[in-house]
Parts: sequence; structure tokens; C-alpha cells
Amino acid sequence: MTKRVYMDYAATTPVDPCVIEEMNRYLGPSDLFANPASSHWAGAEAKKAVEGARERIAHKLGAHPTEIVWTSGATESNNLALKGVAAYYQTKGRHIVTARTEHKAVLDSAQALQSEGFEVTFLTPDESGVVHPDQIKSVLRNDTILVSLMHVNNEIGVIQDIHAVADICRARGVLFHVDGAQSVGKLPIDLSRLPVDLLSFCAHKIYGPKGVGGLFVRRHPKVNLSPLQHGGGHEYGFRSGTVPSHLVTGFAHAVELAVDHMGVESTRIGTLKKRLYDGLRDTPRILLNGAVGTTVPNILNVSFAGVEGESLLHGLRNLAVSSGSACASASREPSYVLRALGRDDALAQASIRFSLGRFSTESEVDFASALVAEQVARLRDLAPECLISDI
Amino acid sequence: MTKRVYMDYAATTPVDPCVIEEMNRYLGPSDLFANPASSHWAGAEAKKAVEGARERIAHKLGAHPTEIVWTSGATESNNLALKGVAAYYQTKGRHIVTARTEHKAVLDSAQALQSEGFEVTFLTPDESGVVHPDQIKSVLRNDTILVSLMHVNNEIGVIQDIHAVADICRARGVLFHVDGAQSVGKLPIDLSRLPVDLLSFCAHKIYGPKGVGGLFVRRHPKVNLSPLQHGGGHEYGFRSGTVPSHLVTGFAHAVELAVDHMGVESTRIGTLKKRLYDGLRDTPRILLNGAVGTTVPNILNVSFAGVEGESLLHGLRNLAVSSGSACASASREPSYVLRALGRDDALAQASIRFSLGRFSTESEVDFASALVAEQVARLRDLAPECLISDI
Amino acid sequence: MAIRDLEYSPTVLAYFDQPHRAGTLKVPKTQMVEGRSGTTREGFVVQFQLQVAGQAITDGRYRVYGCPHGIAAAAWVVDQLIGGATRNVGQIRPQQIAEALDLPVEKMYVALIVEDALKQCAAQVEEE
Amino acid sequence: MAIRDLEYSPTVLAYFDQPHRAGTLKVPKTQMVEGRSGTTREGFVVQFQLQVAGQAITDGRYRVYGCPHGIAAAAWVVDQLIGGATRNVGQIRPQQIAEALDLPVEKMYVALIVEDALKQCAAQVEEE
Ligand SMILES: Cc1ncc(COP(=O)(O)O)c(C=O)c1O
Ligand SMILES: Cc1ncc(COP(=O)(O)O)c(C=O)c1O
Repeated sequence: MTKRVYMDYAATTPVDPCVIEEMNRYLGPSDLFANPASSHWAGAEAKKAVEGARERIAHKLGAHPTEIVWTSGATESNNLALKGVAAYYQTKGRHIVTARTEHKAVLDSAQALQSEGFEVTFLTPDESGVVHPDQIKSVLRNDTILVSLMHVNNEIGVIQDIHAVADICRARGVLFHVDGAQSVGKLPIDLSRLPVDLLSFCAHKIYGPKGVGGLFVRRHPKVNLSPLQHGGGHEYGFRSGTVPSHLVTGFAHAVELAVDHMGVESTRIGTLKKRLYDGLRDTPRILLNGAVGTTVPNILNVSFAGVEGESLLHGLRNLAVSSGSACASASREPSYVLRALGRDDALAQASIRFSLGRFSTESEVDFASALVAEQVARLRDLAPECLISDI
Repeated sequence: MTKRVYMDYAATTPVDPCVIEEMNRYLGPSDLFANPASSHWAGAEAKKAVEGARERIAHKLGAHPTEIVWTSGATESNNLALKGVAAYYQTKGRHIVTARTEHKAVLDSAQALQSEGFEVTFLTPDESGVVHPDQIKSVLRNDTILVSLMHVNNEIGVIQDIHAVADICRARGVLFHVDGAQSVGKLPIDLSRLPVDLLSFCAHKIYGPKGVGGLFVRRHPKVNLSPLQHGGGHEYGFRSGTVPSHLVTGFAHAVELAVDHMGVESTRIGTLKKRLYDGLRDTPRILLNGAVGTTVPNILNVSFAGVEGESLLHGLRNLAVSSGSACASASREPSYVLRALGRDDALAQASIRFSLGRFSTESEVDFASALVAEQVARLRDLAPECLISDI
Repeated sequence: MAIRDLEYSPTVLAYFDQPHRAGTLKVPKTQMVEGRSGTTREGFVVQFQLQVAGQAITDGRYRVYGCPHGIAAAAWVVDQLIGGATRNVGQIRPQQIAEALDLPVEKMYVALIVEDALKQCAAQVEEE
Repeated sequence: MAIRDLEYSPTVLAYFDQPHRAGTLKVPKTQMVEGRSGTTREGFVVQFQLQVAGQAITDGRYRVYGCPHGIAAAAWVVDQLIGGATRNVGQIRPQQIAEALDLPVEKMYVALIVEDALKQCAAQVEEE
């Protein structure tokens, strides 16, 4: 069989076997499958598990259990944060600040708000992907109600200084939402010290199940939201719908594992990433996206000059990685994130995001760098000579 | 150990072991855990499973796969149907029709729309819970854009004549949404013949997992929706967010099992319900909610005169049933459904919904009727004599 | 759905399962005082019969329609009064009932209705 | 993310993995015709060298920067022309390429750019 390697942990992760075990306890046949909203003993037990999960996650993030709202994923959390704040605070102001390199869940929500008459400032990061706190400071207005910034960018792994931004926002009385889908469980986060008001995150990026996420909504000082989903007033009225006990308990387990092993795991993965980058650097004319030292240990994004993106990706078809082309469509749209960093279309498309994880090994990393070296060389050999300096 | 019996299948069901098995295949460690939106082989396999699940469900409902939109549950489906249609068609009209006995997910969505300036007519059903198609016909206006009616009521099990209502709406060019959370997999539904435009449903009422649902959105004639959740444009643009492959494949399996065994199962459960009702009728002064012959085989809702609701429920604490009190709160709010049917507060509160399912047995039913007889008699004995005719 | 098991104190649970002294006294009306309060609309109706001999309460019975807290409140009150002086009847305060049974605030009305029925009994004691 | 494996026809897949005849001819310029078209901005650049002896194409090479469809299109065209008459060079139509390789519509531009480069070759054949 062909050797294949999964190196797309930033897209999603396999669920940890311990997490699967916990999840399955809430599916039946024991009474734990009950609806946590039911008043009988079975419902009470399910509710205990759901509230326990809320406590477990809150504990690991330095939050209070009542500050954790369950959602169906980080996409919903982001939508709820942006639209919920906008709807609730619109009489206070209608200006929102975010960045051009945010995840689509934030960008598209912001755009939806624009079409409802909100004004959105989209900041452009510097060429390494960093949004400088000063940039934020300089665009805040009296009618700014919300700043939304991701902690870690999903394509290039760049880390934003959310603490500095949080301080600026707090000083100005502007709410601050952080998309933490790529950072929760990977970087230390202590919400008892970090003055962010809202934090979106999800389970499937940290060896938990798809279909569940959380939104931290601070109680002191109190943040309010208009719900997006109505129907009975679950989750303190912020989000109605039957709470999926198997998903939230699995989520809690995944957060615990990730936070408890964060130090060891990020060191190990960081070493693997260095090994990968060293291997890739044998190939000439590669460009690192996101500066060394400002990115998370699990994401490495590199552009390959002189190679066409789709062929590169096809050449690497036994390596599960993400490319700099956007979306799961046949369109040749280059990554808007890499474009915002100043890469031209061809380079943006000839970019690969390698993302490592809990089950990545040295031999997988070596397989990857050897395959990349071979394919890049082969494709460059095919190209008309005049192009070699061209791109 | 105390004997305890689960008889709350309309609240939620345990997940069928075959469904769990299918779900677990998509959690890892094989590559099927991948993000179905990823372009590599692993993503392609996950996508195949997700699209396969869409086909399997569409096939069982007489729909086309592209007409099935994944959601996080029937609450979200209902929200998306009502708010999505309202937002998209608001220039056509701003009047919506529904009934007072709908699920909170519909009622609260309708109320949210009211606060945005939509006009909503809430119809009152007759004393057996039936909304007559003529009632609908008589309130349709030129600016009516949507009628939303549940197929089967979750509290009393009454079945609405959605075919007749669908014909009326189609003739008038009004969209028709059906909340099918309690009917899909339990009553025959063939969307190739039934002219409803939108149908909400979910997995956890039919031995599938919590946290996943579907919204059927008809393509011919084409129905449009504004999305509620933005972020990348998954699900034909109707609903963004990573598709939880384990949940949708489990959902498909659950729908297949439910539809394939519907005939046998509903006959068996119907016989159990009759046995239960016969047993309960040994107790004097009980009132059936929802007329015989108009309700589904799995739901039996009965009011007990002369008994206080909370004590009745506590007396039945080893029987997992739902009561006529609303919500998981300490409030004594009587069920708005039973109130709409004309029951007074005391009777509404002294009502029990027994709901049977795949694992219900004759001995469980006998346990239930014996326990009810004992507790009702005991509590009535406690009451001041003057109350006996009083209530 | 309604109140969860966990919300009932052990005392309430015990009285709910063993509501001893429920019923009516089998003595002539002249040897007892009676009080009754509450409506089904309020979800609570309670009726007391207390047997009086001189200054003492020698026996008592209650009937009750209500939630477990209400059943327990009626039973507890009768237990307190029997064997005691008649003057105690008018002196039981809602707060005492609430503390003894760990009533949640939203159930305070139960204690108030009980007090009301007891006041009727107390008034009859005085008349005699 | 990009095009999935499944979207490539077997022919495209085979050419992508074995792009034989990629490179340049090792004969004097006078014995060959050349054509080149496309830009990196378009995501596709192709260059052909065809060795001409009288009315016949005796050998050929290509260089290509582009997607797998583009690589296959270049390789396929050269395979078709070698051993045939020079007049074929100007007669390969985009539709033929698309059919041979099962090009999706959004990749038709690849066939058009190939045609363009071949036309340059054909023009040189005529001149000679
Ligand atoms: C930064 C970021 N935000 C949001 C999301 C969306 O999360 P979900 O897949 O849980 O909807 C993702 C991943 O998909 C992400 O990487
Ligand atoms: C009729 C009806 N509609 C909607 C819902 C909500 O579904 P979900 O629990 O999937 O959010 C339910 C059950 O809770 C229901 O019975």
C-alpha cells in the first residue's frame, strides 16, 4: 500500500481514544443518554454530566462555569459573538474592528453585519501576519462596540498579542472577542488574568469531536448577547437547543488532556516542526509565511517559488496537507490570508500548510520533507527555463 | 436496587448500538476522521461519507440529496427555516402563520421575528389539539410568506393533516414549513409527493445522536433562505461550519433503521400504548389529552384530576416521564400546550406524557400503570374531601 | 418538567413517603379546632383538625393537596403541635416551617398558607 | 484546498506521473519549430519544440508550468504530433484536447493556451 501521512492537524484531529470512551457512555444503553433538560433522575444525571463538563472546561481556562456557553462549533461561537454583541449593543454604537486574516466565520459574520448597516474596519496585518496593538488603538472610535481578533491564525500559525489588545479595549470600554479555535489547548490561556470578554473555541482541533464548541462570555464585567438560536432558553438564554451530552463531555475531556499535556506536547511538536523546516530548507527558493518565533509549534506554512500550486498539491497527494488555495471548490482563488500578507497569487497558491499533532512522528516529518523536495524539484524541472528567475 | 423505567422516548432516545458503531468509525484512528472540506484523500473519504449520509436520508424521505442541509438539531432547523425564510422573502411580505401548540423553537423564533416587525398569527387548535386546514386557509393574506406547523406535537402526540395544509399553501403560493422532529422515522413521509417546502428533523428522537439535525429545503419549486450562520459557505451556503461526519453518518443510519422498521415498530409500540392506557383507565377521573385515533402510537398524555402535578411527578420518580409543567425550572408554569387545549392550570400540571420506544416492554408498561394507580390513589386520599368534586 | 429530586430536603422526602397523621379526627367536632386555607389555583390547599383537651393539643390530623413541600409542611406542623400547649398553635411562624423543611424561596407561599390555616385554629382555641 | 484526486482523468494522472518527453530538443534550432504561450498569472505557461524533417514531425519536447491538466495537455499534444505530418500542428483543436483528457470546463483555458502555442509552431512550419 502507498504510504500516506496525515499532516493536517490544524484542519481537524482524530478523537483521542479516552475521549471516545467518555462520549460513548452518554449514548446508551445506560440512562446517561437522557435529555439533560428532563426533570427525572436520568435527566438529572445527564445534566450533572453536562454541568460537570462546563466546570471542567471553565477550570482549565480560568473561567467560571456560568461563563461557558455550548455551541455547535467555533463557527457558531464566532457568529454568536459578533452578531450577538452587535444586536445587543447596537444602540451604543455600530462600529466593529477586525482583521483581514481572520477565519471566514468572523469575516463573513462581519460582512453580514455590514449589510445590516454596521461599519466594519478590516485591519491589514504586517507581512508576517501580525496585527499590531497600535493599529487597533488607532482605529477605535467612540461608537466602536467590538474588536474581534484571532489568537492564532489557522493558515500560518501566527500568534497575536491578545493581552495587549485586551488591555487597550478594556481601557476604552470596547468589548474584545478572540477566536481561539487554534489556540485553546495549545497555548496557555488564563481568563482570570486575560481581560478578553468573549472567546470562541471548539473540540475538533484538540482531539475532541466535531459538532461542538464553546463561547466564553464574561460575567464580570458582564457581557450581554442577543441569542441567534431561540427555543426554550437553554444556556442562560444565549443558545437554545438540546445539549448534546456526549459531545460536551467529550469536549471537556479533550480540553483537559490538551491543557494538561500542553507543555510536553508543544515542545515535542516544536522539535518536529524544526526538523521539518530544516528538511524543507534543502529545497532552494522557499519562503516562510509567518516569521520564526511568532508562530505556534504545530503550524508551518511555506511558499514554493516556481511551482504551480495545484500540481504541487497533487504531487504531495500522499501527504494530507492544506494548500494556499481557498475553499473546497474547483476555483483557483488564492488564500486571502497569504494575499493579505503580500504574497502574489502564484506564490500564495504554491503554499503549503503543514500542521503537526499528537500522533506525528519524526519519520512522518522526514517522509514529508523528502516528498516535498522530490516533487518541487521535479515540477521545477518541467517548467520553461525562463520562469526560473521569473517567479 | 430500585426499579426504574425510562418512558420518555419523546424527549430523547438512547443511540442504537449499530449507529454508535458507525459513528465511531469517523472519530479515528483511521483517516475517516478528516475534515470533509479538506482536499486530500482523507478529506475526500470523509466527504464521501457525508455526502453518502445525505443521500441515504434523502432516499428515505423521497427527497434529493441537495435538498438536505445539516444542522445541529431540530432547534436550529426550525430557527433556520423561520428566520431564513423571513429574511429572504421579507420584501414579498411580512406575515407568518403558526400555531400556539408549536415547539418553543418555532414559537420563540416567531416571537423574535415579531420583534423585528414581522406579523405572526398564532392559531389555537381545537380541544384535541388539531389545527384544521380551514383555520389556516382563513388567515392567509396576500403578504403571508410562511406557514409553520408541526407534524406531530411533542407533548400530546397529535398528528396534523400536513398534506391538506401543504395543498392549501401551494395553491396560495405561500411557503410551508413542517417541524417533523417527532414524525420523521415514525410516520411515513414521502417528500416527492408531499408538497411541503421545508421540513425540520433531528437524530436524537430516533435513536441517533444528539447534536445533529437536518433541514429539508425544496429545490423544485426552489425555496431560498438567508443563512443564520456564516463562515465559508458550507451546505450550499445555507449553513457554514465544519460538518461533523460522525454525527451525520450516525444520523443517516438512525433514519434508515427507523424508516425500515417503522411498520413493525409502530404496531408493537401502538399495542403497548393501548395496554398502558387500558391499565391507566382503572384509575378514575383521568382525561386523555389528544383524541384517540389522532395521535401517534408512541405518545400518551393523560391528566389526573384531583392530584397536584409536582407531587404526582415526585410520586412517579422511578418512572422517567414528562409532566405538564413547563421547562427545567422551578417555576410552576403549566404546559402552554395543554393550556391551549383548554385544560386549566391545575389539570395541565397534573398531566403526564408517557412516551414509548424501541426498548419499551409490556412489563415496563405494567410497572407504569401500577405505579400511577398507586400514587394517584394515595395523593387523592391525602386531599381535603371537598376537593374531590372541585377539580 | 418539574422540580428535581435533589431539591427536596430529607425531611420533605420522608414526609412525602410517610405522611402519617393524614386524614381526619374521629372525635366529636366539639373536641377539636379546624382550619383550612389555600385554593387549587394556588396549587395548595391544606386543612387541619387539632384535638383540644384543656390547654393541650392531644391529637391532630391534616389533609393536603399540594407539592411535596406542602405535604411535608402540613405533616410537620401537626407533629410539632401534638402534645404541646394550645397557645403554640398561633405561634408557628412561616420562617420556622421554611427552616425546618429547607423550603426554597419560591415555595414560601406554602408556609404562608399553612400559617393562615393555623391562625383559624388558634382563633377557635381562644373562643373556647 | 484544491481540486480533488477524483477530478483527474486516468490520462491526466498518467501524464502527471510520467511526463515523458518533457525538456528541450538537443538539435540545432534550424531543425525545429518553437511555440510558447501563457503567463504565470494565468497559472499556465507552455513551450513546445518540434523537430521537423520535410513534411514530418520526427521528435518533440515541451516544458510546462501549470496544473496537472496543463502538464497532461502539453505531453499529450506532443505524443499526438510525433510521427505525423507537419500540417497536423495547426489542426489540433482545444475541444480535442479537452475530450482526450476529460478537462472540466473551468480548465478549458489550458487547452486554449496550448492551441495558441501550437499555432506559433504551425506558423513557423509554413514559413519554412
Ligand atoms: C481560527 C478558526 N476559527 C474558526 C474555525 C471554525 O471552527 P468549526 O470547524 O468548529 O466550525 C476554525 C476551523 O475550522 C478555525 O481554524
Ligand atoms: C417538535 C419538536 N421540535 C423541535 C425540537 C427540538 O429539537 P432539538 O432537540 O434537536 O433541538 C423537539 C425536541 O426537543 C421537538 O419535539
